[in-house]
Amino acid sequence: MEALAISLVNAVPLLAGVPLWTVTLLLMVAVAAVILVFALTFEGVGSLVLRKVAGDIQARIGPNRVGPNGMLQFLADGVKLVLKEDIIPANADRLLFKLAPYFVFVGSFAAFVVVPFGVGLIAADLNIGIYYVMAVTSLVVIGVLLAGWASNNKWALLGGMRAAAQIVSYEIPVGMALIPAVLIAGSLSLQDIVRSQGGLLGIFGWNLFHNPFTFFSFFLYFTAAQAETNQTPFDLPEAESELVSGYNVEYSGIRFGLFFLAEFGDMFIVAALATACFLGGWNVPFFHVGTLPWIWGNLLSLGVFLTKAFAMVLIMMWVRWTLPRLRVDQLMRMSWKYLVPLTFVNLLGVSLWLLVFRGKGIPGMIASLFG
Amino acid sequence: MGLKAYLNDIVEAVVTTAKGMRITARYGVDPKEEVTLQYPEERWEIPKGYRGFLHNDIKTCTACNMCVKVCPIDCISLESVRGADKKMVLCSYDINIGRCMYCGLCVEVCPVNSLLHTSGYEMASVALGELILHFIAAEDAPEIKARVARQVAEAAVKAAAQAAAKAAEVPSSGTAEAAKVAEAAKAEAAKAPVVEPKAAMEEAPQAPVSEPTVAKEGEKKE
Amino acid sequence: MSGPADFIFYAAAAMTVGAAILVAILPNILYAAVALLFSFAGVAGLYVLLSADFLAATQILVYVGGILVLLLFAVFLSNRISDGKTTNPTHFRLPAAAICLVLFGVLSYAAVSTPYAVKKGVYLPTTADIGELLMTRYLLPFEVASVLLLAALIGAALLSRPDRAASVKGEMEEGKR
Amino acid sequence: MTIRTDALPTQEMTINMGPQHPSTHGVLRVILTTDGEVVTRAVPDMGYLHRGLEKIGERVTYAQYMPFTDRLDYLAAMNCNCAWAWTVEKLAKIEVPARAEYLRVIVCELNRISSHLIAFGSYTADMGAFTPFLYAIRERERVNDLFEMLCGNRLTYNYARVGGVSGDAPPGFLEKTKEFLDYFEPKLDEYNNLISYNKIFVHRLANVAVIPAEEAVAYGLTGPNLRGSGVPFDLRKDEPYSVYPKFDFKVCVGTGERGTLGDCFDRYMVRINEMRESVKIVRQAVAQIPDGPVRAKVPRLFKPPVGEAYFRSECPRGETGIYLISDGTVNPLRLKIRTGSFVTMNIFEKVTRGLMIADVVAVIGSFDIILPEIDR
Repeated sequence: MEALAISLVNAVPLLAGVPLWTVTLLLMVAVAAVILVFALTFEGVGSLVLRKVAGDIQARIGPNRVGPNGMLQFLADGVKLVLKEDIIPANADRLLFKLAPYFVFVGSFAAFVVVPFGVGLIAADLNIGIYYVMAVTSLVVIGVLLAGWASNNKWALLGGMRAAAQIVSYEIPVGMALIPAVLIAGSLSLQDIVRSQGGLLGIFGWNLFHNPFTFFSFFLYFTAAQAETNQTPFDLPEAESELVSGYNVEYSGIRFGLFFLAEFGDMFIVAALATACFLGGWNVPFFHVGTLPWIWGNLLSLGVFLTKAFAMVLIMMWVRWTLPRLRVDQLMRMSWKYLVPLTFVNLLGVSLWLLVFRGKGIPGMIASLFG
Repeated sequence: MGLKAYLNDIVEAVVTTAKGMRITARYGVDPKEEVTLQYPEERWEIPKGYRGFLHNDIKTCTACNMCVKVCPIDCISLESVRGADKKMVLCSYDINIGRCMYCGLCVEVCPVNSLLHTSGYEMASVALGELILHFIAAEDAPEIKARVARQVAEAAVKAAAQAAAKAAEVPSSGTAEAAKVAEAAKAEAAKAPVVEPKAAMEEAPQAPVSEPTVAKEGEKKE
Repeated sequence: MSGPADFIFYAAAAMTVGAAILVAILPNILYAAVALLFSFAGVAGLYVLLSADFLAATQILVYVGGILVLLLFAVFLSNRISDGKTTNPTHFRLPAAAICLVLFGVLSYAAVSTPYAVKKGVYLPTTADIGELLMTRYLLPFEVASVLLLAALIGAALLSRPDRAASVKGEMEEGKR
Repeated sequence: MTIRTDALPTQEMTINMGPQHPSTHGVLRVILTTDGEVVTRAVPDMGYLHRGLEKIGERVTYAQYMPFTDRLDYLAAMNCNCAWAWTVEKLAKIEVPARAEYLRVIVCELNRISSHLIAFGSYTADMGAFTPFLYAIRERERVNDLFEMLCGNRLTYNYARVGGVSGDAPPGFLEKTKEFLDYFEPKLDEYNNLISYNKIFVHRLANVAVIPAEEAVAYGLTGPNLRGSGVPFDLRKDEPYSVYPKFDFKVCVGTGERGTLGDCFDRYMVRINEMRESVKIVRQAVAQIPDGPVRAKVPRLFKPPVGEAYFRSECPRGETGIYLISDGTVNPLRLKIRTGSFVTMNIFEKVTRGLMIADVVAVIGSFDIILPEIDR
C-alpha cells in the first residue's frame, strides 16, 4: 500500500506537499470503499440469484416483478430493509442488541480485505492472509452470541448458542483443510498461494489436482466451510422450522439487514478461499497473466476469479436447496468424528506426499516425464 | 463402530447427496419443469361446475326460502311478501359473500335453478358491509312492498266485487260463504296502506303484469 | 516512527487499558465481556505495530474466538439467563485493590528495569520464524504444552461423558415408572 | 435417540413452542421444558382451534353438516365427507348406488394421496429441505385440479351426500385421473431418491421417538402412526366398508429398515408407501367403475329412524369414527367424532421426553397431526 502511495505521489505532482501517510490513509479508505461497494453489490445480487436458483430448482420462477425479469428485486429488498421500523424488544439489552449486528458484519466484511481478486487486485496482501481470515471471522461468533442473548428471547438465545458452538468447532476442520494449500505454496499469503498454482499446466496446476489428498481436502474444506458460515445443511443457528429464525429473530430493518449481508458475505468468502486455495485463483489456464499490460491482466484475472468464485457460490446454493438439516448433536458429531479426523489424516497425507515427492504434484511429475 | 462402517457412512452420505443433487439440478436446468402460473396475467381454465360467487336471478326466484333453510351458516337472507296471486314476491335478497363457504347446498336445493354459482372468485373490499351482495337494492324494498300491497288490495277489491256479484246472482246457494268472502276481501282492502308513494305508482319495473288476471281466474275456479 | 504510527500506538494502548478498566468496574458481566473484546483487540493492534502480525491474528483467533466465547458460554450457562440480569458482584474491594497495586508495582518495576534490546522496527514476515523456532529450539515446551492440552481435552471429554452405569439404571427406573 | 444429562445438571428453561411456530402445523402450542437443547418435558396445549364442531352437529340437519366435515380435516376433506355420509347411511340404512361408492373410493384415495403429499412435504420442510415441499405442493395441485373438475372446489369439497355424491364425474374426469396416476407414480421414486434415503434425513428420523407396537396399541394410535410401529391394522382391510373389498392392495407397515421399528422414519415411509397403494386402488376403481345413478332417493327433509350408529373409516391421519344418535328429528341428538390426530397427541408427551428440540419438530411432523382434528 505504501509503495502504491509513493508511486501515486510521484505521478501526481499536486500531492507532493501532502505527508505520505495521509496519502496512504486516503488510499486505504478508498480501497475499503471499493471493497465495501463490491461486497454490498455481491450480497444484493447474491440474494437475488439465491432466490432465482431456488425458483429454478423448485419448479417455479422466483422473483420476477421488480424490474426486467426481477433483476431489481434486491434494490427493492434493500430499500425495504432500510425503511423498515427498527424494533428493539422492550426487555432487550439495548446496547448489546444494537452492537451485535456490527460485530457480525465487521467480522464478515473484514475478510474481504485479503481476497485476491486479480494479479494486483488485493486490498492488503497480508503475509498471514488465510490466518487473518480465520481470525476476523471469529468476531462473528461474538456478534451472534451477543445478538442471541441481547434479544431476550429464548429461541434467539438457543440460536446464538448453537451458532457459537458450531462456528468454534468447525473452525478446526476449515483450518486443517486449508493447510495443504499453505504447505504447497509455503506461504500463508493468499497471493502466494494463488501464484503457486500458476504455470503452464493449465487447470492441472491447481491444488485440487496436485495429489489425491488435496483433492479430498477441497471437499472437506467445502463441507466444513458450509458449516462455518451456517449454510444449509448446517443452518441450525437460524433453523427456521425449529428455532423460528434463531439469533436474528427479534431483529428487523437494517439491523436484520446487516446479519443478512454478513451471511452472503461469508458465502462469498468461502467461495473465494476455495477458489484461491484449490481452484487456481485468478490464474488463467495455459496463460501467464503477468505478461499482459497491468490493466488488461488485472481485468482478465478478475474475470476468471469471479467466475470461479460465483460458480462455487452457485454450488453452495444448489446444495442448500437440496439437503435437509442436521440435528445439533449430529452436527457436532460430524465435525469431531468425521471432519476433524479426516482433515488430520489428509494433512498428514499431504505432508508425507510433499516430503516424499519433494513438493511435486502428480500433474507436475507427469509433465516432467514428458520433458 | 468399525472402520468399515465409518467409511461406509461417509460414502453413503456422499452418494445420497449426489443423487438428490442430480434431481434438483435437473429441475433447475430444465425450464419446462416450471409450473408457476403468473396469476393476474394468466388464468387457469375454470371447470364447468366451479363453485364461485353465488348469483341469484331474482326474475325466476320464487322466494321459496329453501336456500335460506339449507344454508348451514345463514349467509343468505331473504325477505318476501305474499303477492296478490298468493305467490311470494321478493323484496330483498342478500348473500353475505364474506361468510359464504361455497358449499353449494343452496344451489342444489333451488327448485327453479335461479340461484347459481358463477365463475367469479376475486373480490376485495375495505369494509365488511361491502361483502354483502344485495340482489335487490335495499332502497327498492319498501317500493316493492308497497306495490305488492297495492296489487293485493286491488285484487281483493276486485275479488270482493266479483264475490258480491256472484252472491247477488245466486242467492240460494251458499250465501253465507260468499258474504264471508266478501267481508274478508273488504277487510283486507281496508288494511292496505292508504298513502302510497307516487314513485311506486308511476313505475313498477319488476311488476308481475298479469297477476290480477291470474288471480281472477283462480277465484273463478272456486 | 512517524506521527500516525505514534497516534495509532497511543490509541491502541488507550483502548487496551481503558477497556481493561471497564472490565474491572462494569457491573454487568456481559458488558465486561464485550469490554474484554475491545481490550484484546487493542492488544492485537499493538502486536501489529510491533510487526508481529502472526501473533496479532493469533491473539484475535484464540482470545476473541476461543476464550471469550468460552467466557460467554460460561456466563450463559451458569446464570439465570432467563432473568435477563447478569451482575458482577463486587466484594473484597479493598484487598483486591491492594493486591492489584502491588502487582502493578512489580510489573512496572520489571518493565522499567529490563534492558530491552530495541531495534528499529522492520516489517518482516514472522510466521516462518515462529514455525521454525517451535520445531527446533522450543520443541520441548511446545510438546509439553500439547500434551498438557491433550490431557485437558481427554479429561473434559471424560467428565462430560454420561456415566454408563447410571444411565442404564436410569432407564430401568423409567421403565418401572 | 435419548441423550442423558444426569451427570451435568443445569438450569431448566421453559420455552413456548407455538401457537405461532413454523413447524407445529397450525396452532398447536407445546410447552417445552428443556435442559439446554434436551427436552425434559413437552406438554401439548391444545384448543386454540376449537370450534365446537360436535355441538354444531346437533344444531344443523344431517345434510347441512356435510360442509362442516370439510373443516374437520381440511387436507383430507373428501375422507371426512365420506365418513359422515357412510355414518348417516348406516344409521338410516340407505342403499347407495354402486357408482357413487366407486366415486367415493376414488376421491378418498386421491385425497389420501394429496394429504400424504402434504405430510411428506411439510415433514421435509420441517427437516430443513424446502424443495421437496414445493414438489409435493405441485403434485397436490393436480389432485386439486381433479377435484375442482369433479365438484367445483379445491379445498373444501362438500362432495359426498347422504345417499351418494353431489354429482357424477364430468366427462374426461376418469381419463384425467388415469393421466395423473401415470404422472404421479414415478414421482414417488424420485422423492425417495431426492430425500427419503438421504443420509442426513435418515439420520434425523431413524431411532427417533420409537413407539413399540404394544404401546402404540395401548395409546390407541391409528392409521399410519400405528402401522409405522409394525401393526398391520387398516380398516379398509380389517373392517371393510364401501367397495374396498373389491380392490387388491396391501397394508403398508413399518419395517424398521433404517433404525428401530416404530421410529419416525417408519411412520414417514408408511405414508410414502401408502401413496403407492392408493395409486393402485384408484387404478382398479377407475377400471371397474360401473355406470348408473350416483345418488339414492333420500327425502329432502331427511329424518333417520331413532337409533344410533358408529362408523369408522380409515382417514389419512388415522381412524375417524363418527358416533351418531338420532331421535328421529331432522337434527342429530348427539354427535361425537373420534379423530386420529387427537388420539395421537396422547403419546406425544411420552415419546418426546429426552429428545432434542429439533426432534420434537420431527415427532410432530412424523405424527402428521392436523389441528382442526385435534381441537374440533
